[in-house]
Amino acid sequence: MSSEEIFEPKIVAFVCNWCTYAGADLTGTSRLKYATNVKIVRFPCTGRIDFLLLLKSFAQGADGIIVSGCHPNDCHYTSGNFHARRRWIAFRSILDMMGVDVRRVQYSWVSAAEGSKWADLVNNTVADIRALGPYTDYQKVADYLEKEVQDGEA
Amino acid sequence: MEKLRERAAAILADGTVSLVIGYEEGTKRPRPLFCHDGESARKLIFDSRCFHNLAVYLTKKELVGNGRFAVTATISTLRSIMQLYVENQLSEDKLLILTVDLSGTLREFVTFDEISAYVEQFELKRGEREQEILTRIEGMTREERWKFWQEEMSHCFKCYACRSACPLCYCTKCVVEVNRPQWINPWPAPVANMEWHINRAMHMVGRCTACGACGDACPVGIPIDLITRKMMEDMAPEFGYIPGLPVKKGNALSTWKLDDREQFIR
Amino acid sequence: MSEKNTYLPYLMTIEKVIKEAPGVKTFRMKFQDEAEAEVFDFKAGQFGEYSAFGEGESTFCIASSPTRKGYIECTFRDTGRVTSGLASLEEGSTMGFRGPYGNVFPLDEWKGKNLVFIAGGIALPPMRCVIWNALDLRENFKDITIIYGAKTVIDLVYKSELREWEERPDVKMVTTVDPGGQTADWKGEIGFVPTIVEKVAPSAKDTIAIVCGPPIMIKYTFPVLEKLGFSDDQVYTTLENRMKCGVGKCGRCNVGKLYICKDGPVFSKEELNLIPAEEY
Amino acid sequence: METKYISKSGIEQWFKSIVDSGKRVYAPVNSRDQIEFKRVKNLSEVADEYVQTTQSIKASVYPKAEVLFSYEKEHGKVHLTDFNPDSIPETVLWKVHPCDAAGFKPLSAIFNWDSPDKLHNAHVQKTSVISFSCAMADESCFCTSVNGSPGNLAGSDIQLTMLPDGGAIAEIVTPKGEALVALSPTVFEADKGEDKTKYLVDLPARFSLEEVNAKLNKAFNSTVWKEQSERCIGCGACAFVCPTCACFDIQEDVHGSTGRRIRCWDACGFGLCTLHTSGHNPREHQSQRWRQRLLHKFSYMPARLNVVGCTGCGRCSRACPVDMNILEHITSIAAQ
Repeated sequence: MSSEEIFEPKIVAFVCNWCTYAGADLTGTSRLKYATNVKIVRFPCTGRIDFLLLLKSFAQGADGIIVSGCHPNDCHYTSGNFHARRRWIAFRSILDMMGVDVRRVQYSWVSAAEGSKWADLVNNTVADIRALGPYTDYQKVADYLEKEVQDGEA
Repeated sequence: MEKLRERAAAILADGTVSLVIGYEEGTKRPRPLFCHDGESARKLIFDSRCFHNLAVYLTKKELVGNGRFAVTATISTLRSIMQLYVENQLSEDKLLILTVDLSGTLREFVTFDEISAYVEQFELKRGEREQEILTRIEGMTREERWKFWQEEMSHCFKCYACRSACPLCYCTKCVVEVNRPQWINPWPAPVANMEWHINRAMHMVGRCTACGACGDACPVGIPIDLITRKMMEDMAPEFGYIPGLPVKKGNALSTWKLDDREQFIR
Repeated sequence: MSEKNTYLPYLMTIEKVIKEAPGVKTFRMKFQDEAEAEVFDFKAGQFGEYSAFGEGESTFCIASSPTRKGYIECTFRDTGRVTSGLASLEEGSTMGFRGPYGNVFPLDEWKGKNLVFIAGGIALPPMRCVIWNALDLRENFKDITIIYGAKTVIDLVYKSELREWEERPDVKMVTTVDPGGQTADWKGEIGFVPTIVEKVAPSAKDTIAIVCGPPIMIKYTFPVLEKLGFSDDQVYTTLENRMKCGVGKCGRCNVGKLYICKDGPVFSKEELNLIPAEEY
Repeated sequence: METKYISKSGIEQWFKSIVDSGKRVYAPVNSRDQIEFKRVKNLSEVADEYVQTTQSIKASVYPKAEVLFSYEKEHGKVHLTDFNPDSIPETVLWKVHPCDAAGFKPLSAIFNWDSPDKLHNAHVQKTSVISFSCAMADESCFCTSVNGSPGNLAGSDIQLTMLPDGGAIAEIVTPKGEALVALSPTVFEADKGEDKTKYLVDLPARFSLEEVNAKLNKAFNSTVWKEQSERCIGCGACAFVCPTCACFDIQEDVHGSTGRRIRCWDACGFGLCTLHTSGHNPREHQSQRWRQRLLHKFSYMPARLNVVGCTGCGRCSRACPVDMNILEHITSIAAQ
């Protein structure tokens, strides 16, 4: 990559089926343009989005992650998003303690009616992550085994 | 101490309990002891050197059987016992607590309310070691913290002593033992180690009572107890309670509040 | 250094997939490398490590007879990560095989004797290898009896072969299902294997019994055989503990001083008496 | 075997010549309040004045995790890439204790039982061992009870015994050792006739191996296993710090259509080790697993491999979170 080239971050979005996925769909049908850096993974509910999936994304090369679901009180399953919110609070604290860059995980509520919010969320996140640059810390250690064998690190 | 031994021998003799779990002199420092009779109860000791969290044995059916058992408990052990009670892992009719308070008096607890009232008097504070290392970590930049933990984690060989020593890691099948899908690679490698320790901390949210047993157990000296302790300290203001302190049914992650903090959500 | 890497599997092509029972499949596989096929040889009773690339390795007996050259077969139930990985493979795809490992049934020593095979459920496959081996050398043995039981009719494996054995005049074939497992048109026996053994087993005189099945079946069949007069050196079984390497190194199939993978999997009851029963 | 004298400055010069030869040198280093083997470039990095490293040196010939082979899947076909022994670099282990060096024999016995283990053998072939005899011991040490001693030469290519003048007696045991001497031959002077045993720690034997073996052969059904193991919490610390424990697991590392088969450390103390898919577990209770650990080392290995599975390094006793002390347990069995 030459220095003039713009860094295109890889972003994985974990979204709930009922609100944000439908919202992202609306963005498309409304013909709103937004950054193409995002790969969407659909889940039944934000309550189902396991924190390990986020870690796996970083290990496999994601520079940023979006996690988004229904607004409070709008959960299809009544309280999945409330449970998820609590988990994120704790998860952020642990990631921060371990030195994982919490700025690279963007949480949001995007409803099925908020097509433009989804476009803004993606565009803003891409801009933020672009400013932060590639996230190499995590990937670097992800495929350590071969290196370890060669170095014979005991 | 003599009173403790006598009492232990007495409750074993009269059939109140079939087992007393306590401490004996070990080869280097005190270690856990299982007394099945008055004879072995004579070996019991209880002093400030006794650090093992004996609550770890209380959920092991093959050890405690179906009868009633007693445990000589430190404050840390009592906090874990309270949390195990909150999680419906212990019941009053199976358990008898023996402890020696600061004045050297033998105390006995039968109900969880009694334990709760007693434990409440003790503030959960960082010790010297925890304060020193945590202050150092808190003073680091994010990059430095990442480096610090990478160095520490490079020593982890996944003996799972942290898991085995933790009274609250009582699952019969741990997530690392699940292989469909294989969430966390079972061999020791930097990312797999990191994922394991983050995972352990996540599963301890609202449950860890900061007893430090995991850190004590780690044979390669990783201060893993500080990950969960820091998380516990951070979460106390968020969720409004500290695990193992005054009885509150329910766990932080199995409940929620409408006004949980969400300024980080866009 | 040209030393062979023990852990490197042979590449095999799955030639044929047979659905035996719910969740149970038989694979017939062929060596992709003809030179390897040329030198490959095994004997009845041996086992192998079968790879589903992407999932891992699993241990099963070789279910085909060494007298049938050019291919090997294995039969397995889809229960864990590797077996479900294998089960998803189709004809023509590639899998891995390491082996043959372990000891063998002493067919030569059994010459001139009666044989009674007693198997339960998914334990017929390890037995099928030695059954076919004996049938292909039929003149070496006197009476051959096969007693095979499963929970229900649908759980019986090798259904066409069961029929074939039934129709052979030189084989006494008894099939049974657990009470409640029969269908309306079931013509075989109804009852647990040990009970049926007591009812139909031949005299112990000059007879070798080969037993294989779940631990509970073995536990109740051994006393029946004893009662029928079988001495410990007349009874054989094949064991399977959890294994990873198959070659006596990984440590997990160690029972007493023996290793199932090296000293077994075939044991006479006489040999079994030397190792602690609680650990297999 | 040849015995030589090497002076303090000679040791420094020799060490430098080994590092300069391009071989990787691993030595005990004091870091994070623990003594661990790490790659070193300078003699000044090497730790002094300690009894034992936390971990043994077995990872040098039996890595915590290593790739047995790798594969690539394409259109239903699979391509295998075998382990390449040439990928293992030449390694010198500096300042290994005799109890660690003695561990290579039981390890190799396990890995080469009946069929050779290409990976392990490749590591062994590329590794040279410079041991230092022991002038210090603690209450967990018992090498003298298991056919070892503070000056045991088994497994060493060269052994140094440090002298008060900062120099050392150098015993050159194997051709590999001679090759290391050849890197700096002039620093090895004629033997001064010093008595090596004067500089070794005195460590009386604590039990008789034959007696323990005889007792263990009859102890399978003893109640001692349950009594000893009640406090065992079932972690793998003892097995992982042990210089001879070799139980391993084989696992799969998959990335899309490519993958690697990996061998990694396992421990008989883990319940999962022997668990069948059906749910049946031959070693269901911790007491059975503890029994397996001791019987395997002191009864099964001597019977099957003609070598004891313990070198008396005492690491398991030091590492155990609940003070499962192997010396205490073995002596109590011997005394029964």
